[in-house]
Amino acid sequence: MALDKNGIAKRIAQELQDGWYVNLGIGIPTLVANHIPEGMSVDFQSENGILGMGPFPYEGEEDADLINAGKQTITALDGAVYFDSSTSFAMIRGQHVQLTVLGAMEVSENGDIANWKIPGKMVKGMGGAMDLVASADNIIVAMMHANKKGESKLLNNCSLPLTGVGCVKKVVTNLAVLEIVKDGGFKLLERAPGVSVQEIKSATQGKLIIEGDIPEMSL
Amino acid sequence: MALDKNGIAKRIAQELQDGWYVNLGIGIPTLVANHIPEGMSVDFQSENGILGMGPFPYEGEEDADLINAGKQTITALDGAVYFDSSTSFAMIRGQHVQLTVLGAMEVSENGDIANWKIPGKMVKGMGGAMDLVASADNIIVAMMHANKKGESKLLNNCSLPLTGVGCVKKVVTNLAVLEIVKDGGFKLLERAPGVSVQEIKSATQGKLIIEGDIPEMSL
Amino acid sequence: MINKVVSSAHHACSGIEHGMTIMLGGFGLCGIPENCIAELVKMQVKELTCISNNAGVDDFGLGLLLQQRQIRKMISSYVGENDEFERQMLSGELEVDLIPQGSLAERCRAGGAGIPAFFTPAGYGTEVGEGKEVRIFNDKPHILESALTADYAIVKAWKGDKTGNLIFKGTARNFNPPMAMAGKITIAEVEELVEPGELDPNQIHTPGIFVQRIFKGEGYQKRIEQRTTRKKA
Amino acid sequence: MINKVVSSAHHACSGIEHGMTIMLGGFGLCGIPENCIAELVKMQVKELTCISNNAGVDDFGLGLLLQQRQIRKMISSYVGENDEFERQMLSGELEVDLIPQGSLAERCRAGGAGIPAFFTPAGYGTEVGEGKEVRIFNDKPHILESALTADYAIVKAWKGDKTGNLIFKGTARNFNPPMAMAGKITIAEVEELVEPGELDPNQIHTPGIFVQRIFKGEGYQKRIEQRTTRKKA
Repeated sequence: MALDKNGIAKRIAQELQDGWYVNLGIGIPTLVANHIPEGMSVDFQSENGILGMGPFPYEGEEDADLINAGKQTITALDGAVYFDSSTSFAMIRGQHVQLTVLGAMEVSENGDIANWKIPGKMVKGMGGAMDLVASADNIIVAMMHANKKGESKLLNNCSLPLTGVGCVKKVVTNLAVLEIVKDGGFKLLERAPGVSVQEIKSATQGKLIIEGDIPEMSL
Repeated sequence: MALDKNGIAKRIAQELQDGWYVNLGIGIPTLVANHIPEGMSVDFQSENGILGMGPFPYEGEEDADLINAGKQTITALDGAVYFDSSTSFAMIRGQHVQLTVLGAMEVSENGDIANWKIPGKMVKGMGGAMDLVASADNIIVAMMHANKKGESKLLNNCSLPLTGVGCVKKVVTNLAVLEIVKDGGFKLLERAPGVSVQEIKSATQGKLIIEGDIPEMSL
Repeated sequence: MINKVVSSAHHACSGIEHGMTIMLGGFGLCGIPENCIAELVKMQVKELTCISNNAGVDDFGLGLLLQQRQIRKMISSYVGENDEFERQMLSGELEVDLIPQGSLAERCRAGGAGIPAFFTPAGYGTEVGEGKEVRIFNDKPHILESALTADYAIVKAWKGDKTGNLIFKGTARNFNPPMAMAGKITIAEVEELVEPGELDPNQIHTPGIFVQRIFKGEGYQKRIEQRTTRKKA
Repeated sequence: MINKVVSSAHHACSGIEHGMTIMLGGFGLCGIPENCIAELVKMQVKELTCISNNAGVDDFGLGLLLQQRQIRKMISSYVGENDEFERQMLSGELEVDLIPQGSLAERCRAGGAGIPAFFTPAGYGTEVGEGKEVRIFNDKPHILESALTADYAIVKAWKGDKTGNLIFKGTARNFNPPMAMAGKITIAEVEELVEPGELDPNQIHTPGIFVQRIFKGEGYQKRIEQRTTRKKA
C-alpha cells in the first residue's frame, strides 16, 4: 500500500543521524520532526533565524516574535539560538546544515528540482529554496510520486522552471525510496510496503534503475 | 615655528565634525583624541572591535579583554559596543566611519600612500591600513613633513610599496595643511605658525600648488 | 552634540520622497517597522522601490502601501500572502524582482559592508542566474550577485539606546540587521528606548554606527500570520 | 546523543596532524586559545599553516609554536611583535602571507558562509592586488579575494554551553566568530561552560552549529601587551 504523508515523513526520519542540523521545508518535510528516532538528538534550523526549534506553543503562549519560516508560531528548546537572515544563510550556504528536506513539483533523473513556479500561475517566490538546494550536500525530496493529474513527478527532464540543478540526492515518495545516481537515473532502493516494482515502474517517467531484489521499507 | 606632534593632532582635531565616527591610527593620530573641541561628540572606532572607545583605564583597572588596535588597554564609554573583526571592517569598508586619520612614510601628489613596508627591512604587515585607506571617503594623513634623513615625505611618486592608491584627501604635517587636488598636486591651505611658504616649498618634493595668500593655522 | 533620537515616525521618515528605494526589515509580519509603514501610508509617498523579504498581507505590513498603490517595484524572496499584490503584479502595475532569500540577505549585508559583489551557488541554472556571470569554484558553478543599498533602511528592534545601538528579540531579528547596514539613512523604531550605557556593550546586535535616526514606536499590533498551537497534555 | 563536550585541550586537539591548516582566533594576545596553543606545543605537530591575525610574542601565544619550529607558513595581517618570527622569516624557514586585516576577517567569514570569492577595494594597486582580478564597481577598482577555510579552527570564548553556543567578552571577540565559521572542525575553549538553556538565545555570538568540540579552559594568563593607564585625578 502506498504511504500517506506521515509514512513518507517516517521513512525520511530513518535518514537522520544523531547530532545533525536539519532544515525542514513546508508540507510533508515538517512532519519529519514528529518521527525522530528514540535517543537521537537532531537540531532543527529554520531559515528565518532559529536553531533549536521546538514544538508549537501551548494555546495562549504564542509569541509573535517567535515564528518559523512557514510563519507559524513555535517555541525554542534549551540551547536554542536566534540570528539574523544573513547569518542563517551563512549556515546553509556554508554547508553547516547537514540535511535539507523539501517538497518538489518535479525532480529530474539528474537531480534537478522544480518547486517554486508554474508559468501562467501566480508566482509566490522561491523564498529560501534556491539557497537550500544549491548549498546542501544532502538533500532529500519528500513528495508524492505523481501529481494531482496522475502524472509522474520523477522525470527525464523537469518541465517547470528550475529551483536548482543537479542537487537532489534522494527522493522519498508514497511509493518508493530512490537515489539519484551520478550518471543520471533514479535508482530504486526500497518499495513502500505492498507496492510492486511494476507499480513503481509505471508511475515513473524518468529513467528508473532496478538492480537485484528491491526490499520493502521497514517502517 | 614648526608644530610638534601634539600640534599636528590639535590641527587635525579641527577637521572633526559633531557625531562623526572616527578611526585613529597609531602614533600622532592617537593624540587627536586629546583635542576634541568642546561640546562636540565624536565616537572612536578601533578596528579590533569597539565603537565608543574611552581613555586609558586607571592603574589597576586594566582589562586584558579590552584593548585597542594598538594592543593598548583602554576603557569603554557609555553607549559603547563590541563586535567581531568582520563586522568591524564592514563598518570601515562600507564607509560608515566618517574619518580615518593615519600616519604615513610617504604620500604622493595623486593621493597614493605608503606606510607599511620598507624593502630590506623587517616587514610587520599592513594590519588594517589597506582596508582603511581603500575604503574611507575621508582620509587625513598625520605626519612630519620630512623623514629622519630630512627628505621630503610629500612626493611626486611614492618610492616605497604602496598601501593605497589615490586615496589621501588631506595631509597635516608639522609645517602645513595640504589638500590633494583631483588632477594631482598638494594644494597648500595653511602654514604652521611662523612657517613661511618658502620653507614649505623647499621641504616639499611633490608638486606644490600655491594660490593667493596662505593663512597661518589658528590653533 | 548630534541627536539621533526623533520624537515620532513622522520625524523619522522625513526626507523620504517619491521614487526612492526603501529597505524594510521583517519576515512575514514578524519584526516589521509598523510605525514607519503607517507613516509612509500617511505621507502618500509613491513610486517606491521596496526591498523586503515579503510584501505583508492584504491589510497589514507592506500590504497597506500596496493598497494605496505606493509601490512601483518589490524586491523580495516570497510574496505569497497577498491578493492585492497578485492583482497588481498580474495587471503589470507592480514590478517584481524575486531573489533567493539567502542572496537577498547577503546582498543587503554586502551593500552595508562595502562588498560590491560576491559569488554564490544559489540560483545557478535557474532564471535567477540568467544573464549573470558564472564561475566554477570547488567544482561547483556559482553566480555573481551584486550588493543592494537603499536611500532609507527602516528597521524594527526590541531595545535601542540613544546612540542607535539595537537589540532584537527572537526571530524578529531576521532581515533587520543586514538591512540596517545598507541604508544611506537608517531609521530604527524600537519598543524600548534607553540611555547610552544601559545596554550591555557585549549584547548589541546592530552597532549604532549603522543607525541615523531612532524613536520609540507605539501601539505595536504584532499580528500573527499562522497561529499554530498544541494542547496541554 | 552526540556530545560536543571534551574534557581537555588534549582531547579537543585530537586529530590535528602535521601539515594541516589551523585558524586561531585572537587579536594580539587578546582572546587567544591559550589552552589549545599549549597543547599544540605538547603534541609537537609540525609543518602547520597558521591563519591568525598576529603571531604572538616571543614567549606567548603563537610565539610558542614558532619557538618549536612547528609553523611552516603564517597567514596574518600584522606580525610585528616577535623576534623569533623575524629571524625565521628572514632566514626563509617561515613562509609568510600578509593580508589586509579586513580582507582576512571577511575571507574567513566567506569561507564559513559558502561564499567562495568577493570583491573588495582593499589592496588594489598594491602588492596585495598583484595577480588578482580587478573590476570597477561604482567607479572604484576592486580586487577579487577568495574564501579561507581551515582543517581546524580554534577559538576562545568567554562563556559557552554544551551545544557549542558561544559568547565573547569585550574586544576578545575579534577574529573568533568569523574563524569559528570557517573550520572544518571548530574547537572552542571557554572560561565558563554551562548547560544548554542557561545562555539567553538572543545573546549568543556564535551559534553552536559552527562548533564541533568545546571544553572549559584552565589557568588563563591573559597577558597584556601594552599596559597603558592614566592616573586618578
